[in-house]
Amino acid sequence: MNAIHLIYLVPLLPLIGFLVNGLGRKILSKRAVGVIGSAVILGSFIISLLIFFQVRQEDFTPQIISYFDFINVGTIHASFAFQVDQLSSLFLLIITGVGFLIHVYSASYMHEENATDLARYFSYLNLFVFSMLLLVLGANYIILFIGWEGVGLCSYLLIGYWFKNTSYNNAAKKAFVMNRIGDLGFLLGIFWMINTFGSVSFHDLFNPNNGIISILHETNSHRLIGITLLLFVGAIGKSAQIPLYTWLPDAMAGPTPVSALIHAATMVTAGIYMIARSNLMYTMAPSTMNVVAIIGLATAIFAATIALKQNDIKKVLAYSTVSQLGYMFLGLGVGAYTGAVFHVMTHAFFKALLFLGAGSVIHAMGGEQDLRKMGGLSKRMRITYITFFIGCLAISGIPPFAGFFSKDEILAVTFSKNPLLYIIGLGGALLTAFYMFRLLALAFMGKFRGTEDQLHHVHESPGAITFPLISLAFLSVVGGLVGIPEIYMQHGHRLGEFLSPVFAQSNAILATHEITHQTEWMLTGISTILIVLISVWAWNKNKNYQGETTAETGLDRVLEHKWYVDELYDAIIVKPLRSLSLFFNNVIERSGIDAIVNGIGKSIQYGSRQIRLLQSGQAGSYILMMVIGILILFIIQLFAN
Amino acid sequence: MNAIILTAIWGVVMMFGGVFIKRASVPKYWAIAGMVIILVANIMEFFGYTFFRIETRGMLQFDAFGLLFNTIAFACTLLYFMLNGRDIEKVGKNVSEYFALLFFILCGVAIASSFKTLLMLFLGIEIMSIPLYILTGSDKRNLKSTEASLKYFLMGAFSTGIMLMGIAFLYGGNTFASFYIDNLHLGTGKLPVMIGAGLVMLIVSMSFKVSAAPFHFWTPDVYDGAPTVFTSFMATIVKVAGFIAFIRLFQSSFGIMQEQWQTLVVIITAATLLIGNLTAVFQQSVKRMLAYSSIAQAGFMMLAIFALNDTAREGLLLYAAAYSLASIGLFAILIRMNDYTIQGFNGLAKKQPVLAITATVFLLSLTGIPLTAGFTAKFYMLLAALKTGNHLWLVILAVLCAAISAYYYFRIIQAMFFKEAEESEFVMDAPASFKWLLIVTSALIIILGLMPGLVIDWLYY
Amino acid sequence: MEIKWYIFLSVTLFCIGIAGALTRRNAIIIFMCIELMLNSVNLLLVAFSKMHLSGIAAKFPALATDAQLFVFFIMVVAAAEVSVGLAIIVMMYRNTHSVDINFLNRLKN
Amino acid sequence: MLGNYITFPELLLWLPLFSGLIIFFIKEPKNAKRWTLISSLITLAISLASLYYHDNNKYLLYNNVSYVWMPYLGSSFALGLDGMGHLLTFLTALSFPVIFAATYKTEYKNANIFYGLMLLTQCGLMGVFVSADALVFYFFWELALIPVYFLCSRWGGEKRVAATWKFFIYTFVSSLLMLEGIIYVYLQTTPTLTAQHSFSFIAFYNSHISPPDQNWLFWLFFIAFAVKMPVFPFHTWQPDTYEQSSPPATMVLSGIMVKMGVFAILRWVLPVFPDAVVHFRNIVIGLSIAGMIYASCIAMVQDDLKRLVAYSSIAHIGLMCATIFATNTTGLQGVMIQMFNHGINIIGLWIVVYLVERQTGVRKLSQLGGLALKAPVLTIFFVLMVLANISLPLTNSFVGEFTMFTGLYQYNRWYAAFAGISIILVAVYSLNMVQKIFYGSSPSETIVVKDINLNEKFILAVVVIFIFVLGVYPAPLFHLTSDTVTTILSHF
Amino acid sequence: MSVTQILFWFLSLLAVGAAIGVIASRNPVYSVLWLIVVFFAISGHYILMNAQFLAIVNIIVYAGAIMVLFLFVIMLMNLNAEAEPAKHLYLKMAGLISGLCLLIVFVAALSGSAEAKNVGQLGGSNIGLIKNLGRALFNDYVIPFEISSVLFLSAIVGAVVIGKKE
Repeated sequence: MNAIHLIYLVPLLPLIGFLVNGLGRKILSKRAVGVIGSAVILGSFIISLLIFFQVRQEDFTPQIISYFDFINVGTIHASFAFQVDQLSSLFLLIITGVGFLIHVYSASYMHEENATDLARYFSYLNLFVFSMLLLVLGANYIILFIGWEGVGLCSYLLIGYWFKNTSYNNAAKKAFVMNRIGDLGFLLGIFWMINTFGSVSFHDLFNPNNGIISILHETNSHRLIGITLLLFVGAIGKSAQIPLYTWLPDAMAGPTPVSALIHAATMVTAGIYMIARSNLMYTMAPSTMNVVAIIGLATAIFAATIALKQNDIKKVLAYSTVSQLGYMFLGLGVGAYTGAVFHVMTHAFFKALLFLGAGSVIHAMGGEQDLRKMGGLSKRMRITYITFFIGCLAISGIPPFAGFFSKDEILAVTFSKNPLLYIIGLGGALLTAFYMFRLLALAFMGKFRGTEDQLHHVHESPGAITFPLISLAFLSVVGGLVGIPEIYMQHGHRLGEFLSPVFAQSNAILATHEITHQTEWMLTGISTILIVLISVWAWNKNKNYQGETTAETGLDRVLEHKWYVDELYDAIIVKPLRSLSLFFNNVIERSGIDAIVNGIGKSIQYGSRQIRLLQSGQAGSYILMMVIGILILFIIQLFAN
Repeated sequence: MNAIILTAIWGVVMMFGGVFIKRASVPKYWAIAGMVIILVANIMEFFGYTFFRIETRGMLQFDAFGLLFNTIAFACTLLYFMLNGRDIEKVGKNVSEYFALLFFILCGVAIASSFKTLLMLFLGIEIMSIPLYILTGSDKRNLKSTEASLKYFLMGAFSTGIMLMGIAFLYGGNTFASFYIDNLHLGTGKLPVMIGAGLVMLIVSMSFKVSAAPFHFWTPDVYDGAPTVFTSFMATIVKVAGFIAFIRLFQSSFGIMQEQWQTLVVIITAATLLIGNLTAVFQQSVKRMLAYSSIAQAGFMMLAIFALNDTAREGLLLYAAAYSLASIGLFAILIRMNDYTIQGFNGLAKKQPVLAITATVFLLSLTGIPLTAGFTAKFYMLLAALKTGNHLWLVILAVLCAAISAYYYFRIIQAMFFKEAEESEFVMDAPASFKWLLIVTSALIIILGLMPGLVIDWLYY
Repeated sequence: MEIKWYIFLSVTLFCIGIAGALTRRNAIIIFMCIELMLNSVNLLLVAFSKMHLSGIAAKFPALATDAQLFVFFIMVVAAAEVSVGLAIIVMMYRNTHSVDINFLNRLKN
Repeated sequence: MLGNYITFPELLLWLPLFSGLIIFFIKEPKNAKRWTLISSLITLAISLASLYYHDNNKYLLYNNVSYVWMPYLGSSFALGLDGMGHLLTFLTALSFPVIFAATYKTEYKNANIFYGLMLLTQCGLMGVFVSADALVFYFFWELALIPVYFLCSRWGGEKRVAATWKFFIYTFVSSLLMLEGIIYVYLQTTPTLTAQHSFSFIAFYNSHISPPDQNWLFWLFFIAFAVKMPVFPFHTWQPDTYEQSSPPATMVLSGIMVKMGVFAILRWVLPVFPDAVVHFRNIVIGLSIAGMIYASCIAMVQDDLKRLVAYSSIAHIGLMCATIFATNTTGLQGVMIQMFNHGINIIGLWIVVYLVERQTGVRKLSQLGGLALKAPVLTIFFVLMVLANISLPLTNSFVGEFTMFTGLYQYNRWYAAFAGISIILVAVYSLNMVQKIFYGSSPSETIVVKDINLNEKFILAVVVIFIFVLGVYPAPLFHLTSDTVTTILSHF
Repeated sequence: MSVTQILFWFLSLLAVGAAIGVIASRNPVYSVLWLIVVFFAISGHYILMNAQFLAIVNIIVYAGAIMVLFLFVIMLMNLNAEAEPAKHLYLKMAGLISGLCLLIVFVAALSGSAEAKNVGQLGGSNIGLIKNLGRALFNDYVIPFEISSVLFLSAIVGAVVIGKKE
């Protein structure tokens, strides 16, 4: 059986789930909602798995399944088509797999909601999975863009899920608008692409035999740089990089499973997916690559510094996500496409794990998210604690957990490119270790700092919550093993081999400075040791936190206020824009254009009032006026002609 | 010829009728009957049945244009009699005399549409004017009427003087020593000064008769002061007859040297459009507003004089019909209003929906909205003017002024439909026959708006 | 006599008439000024007819007759106008006891 | 079939006209309403039939029907339907039943007159879209205005008379100027059998006016159409009128009447004045894009729901206008389908706005809030309409805007980039609107809110289906209009 | 200078002077009398130009009938007193100036252009005789002649309508 023919089912099932849950939200019971919501994703996962196995086969060539013309007019030729290759099948697995776990988790986590709201929640979630699948399956940039916007929409809907709260709504709006800014770049990139290459299909552009980009043989031409940069703007928005990252921490307003799924595991990695998909174009535009790397690295460090001082458990994780995404972009920027995708995968595991764990904690604490009011949970929430610990290890890059391999790969390639970047990147990794263990220690160690009521309430979460935790913890442990570097094991990098057809052309172009095994050993060793030391230090420093406040330094305050970026944006963009709008509305519209229009009317009336005075009512003056008229006409006729 | 003689005869009949008929309500039936006879006779002449074979020595020529105009004018008058017959009775005691004078005016109209010499033009215009002086002053108790009459008379006589001087100059200047307008052809070379002077004076006096600026000053006062029934008549039929005379005169006598005097017409047209429309904006009294609007409409008709081509002739006929019908209808409604200000129209749609709707049709036609005859007429005027290919700005000015005209016409519509009337016990005198006549008038306007060919085609019959 | 002297004469009379109409307020006098204008026209027409008689109309005296007959008709019309005009003025006098044209200015603007 | 005796364009024209006239005489409001709905449904059926029988090849010639009208002027009562005409007549035919059904619950004073005027408006609109003769076109262009004038002045908000008056004067002045342009072009046409010149389409297209003449004629035409669309800075009538008129009138105005401007530019300006279009395109595009940003900015600070939507509409139309002047296949195709899409979407949006106003009695954003709790279904539909308004993918307006942007980009990338700013702003104000109305805490106690009824749900569902079906599968629309685009572009 | 020329100048000066008298007299009765003088002067001109019939008619109709009518009306109204209030001076000036301007324009325009044609005086034709005019009037001009009767009729009716007391 050719599973690829079933590919339409993969997005279709979640769509059906969305429709059923959405339309039947008044009828369905809570249980039914959860079951339907999860089952459709499970279905998709199974089909994805079948497809994956088919893709793994030796003789597999990328397949494009075209359904109908979407926009086929003028210069635009885009059909509604799916492309199945290694990259998309891998993402399918991540999305449906992690997605399924999170659906299951949600069913339990959201049990306090009433049936209608729960149905709404699940329909959104299903819609999200649908969009995300569309994004990774799309065979051209336009279909990709459909998913791209679709996930943005779902993110908006889910962040604002509790719509009664205005600040949540604001967060949702912010997320959508910032995404839109990126999307504008993305769109412009697509337009440029259409107008230079005449095609938006991945196959036309990138296929090794006669792909448009492949046969161009132009490197760093302005159009390639332009297109790639514009596409990257889209990625910046979607994947929360500097300068468009501020929405992501705010997005934590949504339910925690949403944060796990959308704002950690899947949607935010869309940017990485997109660049990995367009790798050839980026490879041929090294200038863009540098930009990508620099922005990625800057984001990684910047977000990590903010995470150091955050006290909201989800905010820490959010900044950590931003930071990790930065790493991925760093990887893309230095040409470690495989590494970046690898990190996407491992990050999906451990970040989802961490978020779900955090969710479990929050759940147990009755909605409390402030780390300063937690503590000592390790005894009461065993499974959560252990899985969370694993997650921390994984994200910090401690071998042999998943994060270690992926991060290491990125850093290794970075070193080969530029040792300075490597050092900065490593610094970021150390920061990661620090804030993660700070978080862990604050939440689970020490004394419980919450209220009595909460203490009474704290208990381990039910199976539907722990099952995904355990599964993800398992994946966080072993997930890295698909990409064991050469130095440890020949052909250990199974993922790299699997993905190699996708990146083959790029890798051929990129002159890889192979670093020696000794250097690599050394780097790995040093970094591991440093990370462990930092982790232990952070652990010790925070495990007996009593809620006391140490004297804050200026830097502390700056970090706590996230470098005042939100305030900055408010001052330089939001407020001026609003003033401008008010100016338009009050001055130009009312006193300008409208006044002119009314002024014409008024001047006619004024003219009318004045001209009527000629009609003085006296026959004598009328005759005089006539005579003057005759005189004028005479003069014109007899002398002017 | 039928029309001239029959109108004169019927005028005499009406005059003597006044001696024998004592009841005031009778003359209007006589008048209507006479009007029907005259209309039929005129139409018969159009088809070649002339009752009176009189040698005119070429002083009168009954061509399709003139006869067609007569038909329009007589039909409008018939309508006018039917709509306003009862209102004429209310003006004063001399009802049959009023009708007699109206018939004499029609005789002048028929002359003005068929003259071929300057003498007949002069006589025709005088026959139109003198009875009007009287009709204007017929409301003797009303000081306004007297004032209007005096002003009209003095200024009219003055303009007669100007016209005669112009005729004298033309006679002196032209080498044929002729009053025949066809014999004034003077080639395309530079105009002799005497002809030029005569031309200017004729333009002035004709402009006076059609109330074109700056010779329009009598118009608002006279129209305002005259009894409204007669305003209705002189603002419509007499005025367009003036235009017919105007274009007849200038097309046949000065057509070929148009370039040399076009500037004058352009100035007059522009001034008329501007002054008429601008002043009308301010008016509070509908009657006075209509007086100014008649100046504004004259500005549009002046475009025909400006263009002076076949389209202009066609357009002028259409305009005559469209403008007369709409104005007669509107005046007929106005006469029945108790308050001539715009506020007086408030809420008319509720009290008298038929009147309000027909009034709307008339106003839309005057504004020049498609589907009404007014649009077609304006369209022809613009077409004619643009055909000349010069002075495009004049045409633009014309349409802008048409837009201004929408301002004051729609004020009435707004008052009728969108404003509430103050409480008043006044019951309007609007019998069913009157309403039906208004509906017929509106229907005529719309039919003409849809099929202008109904009029124009006869021109080439 | 050259024609231009006749022209000047009648134009002068004409303009005097106009000036009179402009400067006086008495309706009757204005009316008389208008009569003066008409007479100047008559004079001019007769002069022209005589002029044409020595020119083009020499062969067709009827052409010269035209002008004189025109004058005749002008007189006819003038007479008619006078009867109507004086009637109106009398009516005005009856109503206002004045023949001052400026006295009547209710209709304006 | 019956096509031999009477043709679709005629049916589309006469049916609304006669039923409109008849409805004036149905005194009972209920019956008037019912018959109006039935009449508009029959029109819709006819329109569907005409779409069904539409054949791209057969109707390439514009003259489907032609009656001798004014032969001496070279004008005939010629009607015809090409792809674009089909598209817009269908939009018109579709919109009216939707509007009637959506506002079925509202009672109007003198309902028979109201509905009669609505149908007359429909007739006028149809006439504009099917006319194949410049004079006929002008006739209907103005005729569509008159019933709307009465509609908007008679029923609506307190300042309706003044607002409508502004609208009327704007359009009247500009269309008179256009009339002058039409006559001028007419005088440049070549002689026909019956007359020296001709008003027919073909004659206009073949008039080959000299470039200097084109340059000023262009503006006469363009301003008339720009006012109707409206394009900045000719737009100030629009927010006032939309704010003040009754909901059905507003829907007709913004859903269809606005398209008249776009339609007319495509039909007249582009083919007749190609040189002037090339000459002035940068000015026009500049104005349009400035207008987009400008209107979007103003929309962001509007407190009145109707004004907000009005400004939003200006922004959207600005893009269409800009793209038209890019004059390339992609852009024009986008404009074509966007005409339809925008019509559907904006009517949907007005319907939900109307429902919000009807259910709450308020339309100030600052006084609304928390409606989602009490009217979840309305919320869903509102959000869907808003999504279409911000042209999210898989909604029909995405297809249109994407195509238009591509076309605009093809002409000049900076224009596209600047215009693109509006897609951010549209998200800002649209979501703001949703948030202010539906989210947040519950509305003040004075507002009693009920959810919408089944009838309205059904109507909105129809709109939503159009939005998404055309968003996923827009090919039929593209196909329908491709010939028109080719014809238009053949003049360049 | 021949006699006719002398006569011409004399009559012209008389006419102009009397005309000025018409507009300058404060008393309307004087104006009427001055106007009669003008008419006589003009009649003299007619005779000079062989328009004998017109000359006679002018005197009979104008001076005889019309002016008497004027006089009659003035007497009726008892306007012989200098009752007329003076116009505003500037209006008067404006009237005079515009009249003068008109004159200047006429003269300036016509003096250069009028062909030096002569008007034969005293003799040379007999078209002004009543016989010739009468023949023309009742042959060629019968239509206008009849039509002017309509004019008269309407004037009569009008005068009656206006003059009748109600």
